[in-house]
Amino acid sequence: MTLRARIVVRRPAFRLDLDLTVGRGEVVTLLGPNGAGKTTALRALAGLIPLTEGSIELDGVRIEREPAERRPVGVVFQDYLLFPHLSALDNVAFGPRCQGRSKAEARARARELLDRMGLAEFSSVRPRRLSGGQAQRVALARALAVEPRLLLLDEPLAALDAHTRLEIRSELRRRLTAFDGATVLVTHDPLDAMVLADRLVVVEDGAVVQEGAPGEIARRPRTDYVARLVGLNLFRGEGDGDRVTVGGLAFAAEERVSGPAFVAFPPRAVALYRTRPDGSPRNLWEGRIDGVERHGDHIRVHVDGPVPVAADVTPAAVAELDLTPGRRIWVSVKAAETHAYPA
Amino acid sequence: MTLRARIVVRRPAFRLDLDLTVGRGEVVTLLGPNGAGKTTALRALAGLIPLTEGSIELDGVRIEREPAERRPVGVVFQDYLLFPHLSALDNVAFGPRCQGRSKAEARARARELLDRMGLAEFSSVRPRRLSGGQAQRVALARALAVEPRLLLLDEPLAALDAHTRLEIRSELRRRLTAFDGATVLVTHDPLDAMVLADRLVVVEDGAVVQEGAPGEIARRPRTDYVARLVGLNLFRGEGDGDRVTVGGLAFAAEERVSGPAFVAFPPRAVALYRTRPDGSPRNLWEGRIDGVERHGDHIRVHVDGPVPVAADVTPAAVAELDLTPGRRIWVSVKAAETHAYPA
Amino acid sequence: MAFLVLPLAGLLIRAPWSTLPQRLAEPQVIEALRLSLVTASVATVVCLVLGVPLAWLLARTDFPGRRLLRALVTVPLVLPPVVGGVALLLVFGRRGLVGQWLESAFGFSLPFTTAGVVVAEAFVAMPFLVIAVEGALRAADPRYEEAAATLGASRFTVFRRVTLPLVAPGVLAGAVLCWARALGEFGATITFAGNFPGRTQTMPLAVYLALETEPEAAIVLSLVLLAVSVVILAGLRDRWVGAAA
Amino acid sequence: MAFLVLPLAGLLIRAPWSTLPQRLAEPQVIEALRLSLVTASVATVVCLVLGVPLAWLLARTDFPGRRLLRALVTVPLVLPPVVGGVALLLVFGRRGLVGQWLESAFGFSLPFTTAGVVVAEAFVAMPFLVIAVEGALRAADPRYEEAAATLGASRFTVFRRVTLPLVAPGVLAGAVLCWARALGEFGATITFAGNFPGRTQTMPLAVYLALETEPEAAIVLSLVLLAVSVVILAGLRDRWVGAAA
Amino acid sequence: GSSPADSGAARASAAPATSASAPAESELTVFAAASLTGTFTELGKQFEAAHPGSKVTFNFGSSATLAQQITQGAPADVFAAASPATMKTVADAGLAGAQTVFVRNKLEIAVPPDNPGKVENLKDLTDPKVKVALCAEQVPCGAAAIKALDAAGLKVTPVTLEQDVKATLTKVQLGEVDAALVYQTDVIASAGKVTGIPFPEADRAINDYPIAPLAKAPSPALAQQFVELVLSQQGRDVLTKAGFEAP
Ligand SMILES: Nc1ncnc2c1ncn2[C@@H]1O[C@H](COP(=O)(O)OP(=O)(O)OP(=O)(O)O)[C@@H](O)[C@H]1O
Ligand SMILES: Nc1ncnc2c1ncn2[C@@H]1O[C@H](COP(=O)(O)OP(=O)(O)OP(=O)(O)O)[C@@H](O)[C@H]1O
Ligand SMILES: [Mg+2]
Ligand SMILES: [Mg+2]
Repeated sequence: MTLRARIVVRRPAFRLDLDLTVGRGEVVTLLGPNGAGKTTALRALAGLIPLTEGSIELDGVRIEREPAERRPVGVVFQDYLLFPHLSALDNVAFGPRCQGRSKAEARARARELLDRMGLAEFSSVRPRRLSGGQAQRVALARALAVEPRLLLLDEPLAALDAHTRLEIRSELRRRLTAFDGATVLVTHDPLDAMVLADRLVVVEDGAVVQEGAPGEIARRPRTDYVARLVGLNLFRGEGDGDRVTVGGLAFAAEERVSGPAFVAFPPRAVALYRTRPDGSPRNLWEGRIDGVERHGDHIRVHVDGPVPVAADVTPAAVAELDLTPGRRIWVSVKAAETHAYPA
Repeated sequence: MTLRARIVVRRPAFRLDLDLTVGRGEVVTLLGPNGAGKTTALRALAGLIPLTEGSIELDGVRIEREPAERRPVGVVFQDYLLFPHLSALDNVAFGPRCQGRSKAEARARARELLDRMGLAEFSSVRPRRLSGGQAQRVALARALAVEPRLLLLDEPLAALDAHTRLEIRSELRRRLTAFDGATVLVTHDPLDAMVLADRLVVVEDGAVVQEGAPGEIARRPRTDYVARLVGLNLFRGEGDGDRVTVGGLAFAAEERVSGPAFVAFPPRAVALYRTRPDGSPRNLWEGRIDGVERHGDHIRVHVDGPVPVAADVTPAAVAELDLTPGRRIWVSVKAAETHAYPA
Repeated sequence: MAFLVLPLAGLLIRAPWSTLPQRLAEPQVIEALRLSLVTASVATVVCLVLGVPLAWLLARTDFPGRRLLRALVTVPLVLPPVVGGVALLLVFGRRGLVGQWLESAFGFSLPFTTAGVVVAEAFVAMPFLVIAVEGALRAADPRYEEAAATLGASRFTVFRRVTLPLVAPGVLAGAVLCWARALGEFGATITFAGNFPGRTQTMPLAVYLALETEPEAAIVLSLVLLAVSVVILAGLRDRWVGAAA
Repeated sequence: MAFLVLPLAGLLIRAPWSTLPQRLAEPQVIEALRLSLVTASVATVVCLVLGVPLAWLLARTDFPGRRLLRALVTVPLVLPPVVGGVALLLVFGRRGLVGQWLESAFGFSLPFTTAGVVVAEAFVAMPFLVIAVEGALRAADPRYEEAAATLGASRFTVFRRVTLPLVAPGVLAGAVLCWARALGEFGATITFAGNFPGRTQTMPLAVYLALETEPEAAIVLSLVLLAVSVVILAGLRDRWVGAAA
Repeated sequence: GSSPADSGAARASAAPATSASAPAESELTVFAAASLTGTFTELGKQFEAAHPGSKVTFNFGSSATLAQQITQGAPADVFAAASPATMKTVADAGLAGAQTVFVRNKLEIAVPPDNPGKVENLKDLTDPKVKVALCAEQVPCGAAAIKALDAAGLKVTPVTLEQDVKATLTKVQLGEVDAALVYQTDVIASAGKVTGIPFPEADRAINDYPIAPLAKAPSPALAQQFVELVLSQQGRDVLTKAGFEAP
């Protein structure tokens, strides 16, 4: 077990209290809304702000009292913080130099890393002349250059274009599996989170609200935030065997649950009708259109009613059904795509 | 027609040359890899760097010689650039103040905008105390506060979490349709680009490589970068009616083309087999597995061969087929999901 | 540190503490102290008004002769203050280039007036402000100014509402230097403005003259000047630093 | 701007240009100029070595008495230089607090030596450096230092490789102020180190003596001092600013 | 940059050591009032010529500063002050040898060559339209001026009280004031840039310049010889040529 931490940081109007355990070679992603305290947690792990309470244990050694420079930690900051007076190469060579390597060695290592990041030609460029994504990649190289045992990344891929992101993401994974250390990563991008993380920790308002494998969390979100993140409609209700009652509606689901339970279904499982459809009355109600939004090559329709839901429909359907805000509409949800699980 | 510009900026190792036309209320998104020149183009439009050549016409008036402060332009910068000495409220009120409004008016307007951005409680907070996403939203509010006729946004949604992003995105769309101005937006996120843009302009290495409606570009990418962006495999070959020949392979496609042509197909249309499958030999070849990567709830497999392709398969398939890098494997592509179009 | 503090300790040890209260009560001392504080403060304001725009010119614009101008700014720094005083006389004196004209047009003459003290102090202290502020401007991120320009701020508004607040610590440091230098100014003042109690005799002039006859009195006067300035500076800093945080 | 340039013009107009070449050839003048440049430069180095860490302490750490220390730093600024010289004598003089001990332990005495000139100049010029550098440090973004710390840099390495380069414009500005102030130093020098040609007679002291005998020679000497310092400063700036860009 | 500093220190501190062990004195250090710069430099050259192998070093400055330096242990051999008061400071510290007044200096009215104030005698200085500069009473020329004005029974309101006589003279030279009371020597040194007007009351306010070898002089013999040179006819000639009066 590599990292085992309890992080408590008190701020005037905010309190962060997290338990975090990251195994060897494991990548844990902190996911959460803006202001949830993700950056604060990373800074506490890096030693840049003191813990109000708690402890940080890395490879069995307590490090919460060590100053930042003695922690075997590499950090990629949210806004890069590349040293403006050093070339890209010297930015990356900075860490190895501080670890006592010779200038030549440090530079060779830095050059190798920049090469791997596809930045060989930018070695001698100052950060101010780099584009956003180039700067981010140099920051990544700089953090990797110290061969940290704990790697902390605050939105490391946010400024990368899709193409580079794919490459850097693979590069990052390769490096992460190559070493024994633990990785804690913060991202807003659910795709990045899903792809990179072995385990997700969802943080809201300073506390962990859900934790688990990405697939598991995607399938069974436990908060509104997570549900929206993974594009699901989520409600909390009361299960009585094969249905879950939410706000007066009874949802039929694939699973059987009793007691407090969640129901979740994707927007594409929601069908809209101008008049009450015939057929089985399960998962069927009337609502009012709240908003219409383009979403990729389909349209997402928000419907208010006993429960507020999002539905994905084709542009053709929008025209056909005249889906304008304010219109009353019938909503049904396919039971086959509705999941229920204990709350 | 609102904005009509030809932007030429020469840099020591780089040359940007774009034609850009944006209509009333239209949102044009500049999409391109890191270092393509997107930020440079926005800065030229805002008047922060001079044009080497070309012109910028806004509502029929040439503005390329106007200084930045006289251009009716609002900018959201890639790294926010909120004034560190002003509260969030005063940051937003800054623009209206400069337009000659009274302090009370400017603040009222700023308060209204912050409210709408869900930041009412952060009015009196200094930027340094804001989290990344909060800061980004304040920056957005600040740019909107001057009621610009041309709105320029450099990765405005990059730091927002998925939930907030959805809201701000809608808010942004509402505002954009409410006024007559033109909007030019830079983003790396294909989803944002697809959702927000009326038209995409793909920039690579300082020049436009493709331009059109998001759906059109997603379906018919013309460069590798765009193809990867929208998650398609793309090749350029020679069409002879119902097939396109690429690197010795003949691809059957839905469309008929002759002469130079592209073929494109999504990774999920690629099937992998351990032994040569029976059946129609069209679109079938042998390759070597190059890399395997988790991708949401499926696995993306990169296969080298006469043409390099990406395939999406289920985790179960990976175990069953023993898809480890280095292994030889048979690849087939469904003709029904393969599109061909003139190059 | 010890290097700065020891000499002060030396002064404190040798000071004739017993005569201090009596000396403080002398109206001349009070008068000189008041004059010193007033003129140094006015001179600092003059320097801020003239010097901050000059520093901005030097840091943010590019015009032919900018390098020469920047070098010229340091002139009063290097000029022995007495020579500086002579130079001021050559210009603003009764028979000086500008003074002649001032006298005939307005019947107004700077030397031997309190205004003359301010001019002498401002002349000597100006470079401190300009150089400190220019350094701060160069270290500041110009992209904030760009952001302000895109929000419709004129150059002047950008300067006043963005640049200045951003470089406030630098301007504060410069103003402190400037004020302190003006407070301690001796040579140019006595040469240009002369030495007349209540009109142009500032503390350093009183100290210098005291030194001629009673060195210990001079030490006491210096300590009074010091104490007052240290108290004012410490107070100011707290206020300003507090406001900035 | 005119305010700074006009007095200089006044001096230039009145200067007895005809005798200039002859005066420049005088070995005493050359000697005094050399001595001024050497001592001012050494004093600047001394100030940098002592003052930059002090500024860092003031800007980046928090300890009891920091505010007092900061106020004390401004002391030599406000102290009339002659009194500063007396204070130095009281400490480093042969009968001074430290001087006594220096003399008996090493047979070494500071006053009336070239080293004494350096001490006097450094004492007077130190606050300029400290205040300018502290201002620059406060304006710099401390998050770069945090980034360096996470890369394993010790406090000292952070300071040397990140903080210092980031505040280089401020340090440069401070050093320029410091050097120029040291170059123009008169009161403390003549009091503490005396006025010995070739040993402690710097240009301002030579100017003072020239004023006694031939006032016009004094103006010429001042202009020589000015010209040299302006040339050096303009040269330096270009080099340094060039390197930083 | 330690080499010039070291050599300076060595010279300063080595001086007493040599005087104690070897009788061969070669260095003489004279602390003299700044108003003696011209004359003493001349005398120093004459002294070096008369005493081959000797070297005279001068430290010119304000008498008060010099006295302060001497009482703080400066390695000086001779002190020539511009006022008895400063010499007294040194004597009170037990550091002065036998003091002698070697010259005196008399006040004159100095006016610009065009005499804009039409000043002819001391009484004209009381005219409020005439701008007058005096030395501050703390410095010798100021004390003398007060004595002279008192003797004449006049009350003058000056525009400034200058810190020394040179500063006062500068004001006249530049035409900032219409008249000032300065020493006769200064009028002569100004070489026509100011006009001197003698006045009878000046005789009642004469300033004495005392000279003395110092008690802890590193080179006592040379010190004595230099004082003798200043007091000799040869010395007197140099001094009177500059406008000083014999005591
Ligand atoms: N220096 C500070 N002093 C006081 N409060 C702070 C400070 N820095 C951040 N906060 C507050 O702490 C909370 C958590 O901020 P943090 O930066 O950790 O959020 P985050 O999860 O990283 O958000 P984002 O995704 O937007 O970057 C926020 O409410 C923020 O306003
Ligand atoms: N000030 C400058 N001087 C010289 N070259 C520059 C300067 N700023 C940027 N460049 C170069 O211009 C090119 C375009 O940069 P730009 O910032 O416009 O890219 P971008 O498309 O915004 O990239 P990203 O998505 O990474 O932000 C890059 O190669 C960059 O290195
Ligand atoms: Mg954050
Ligand atoms: Mg960019």
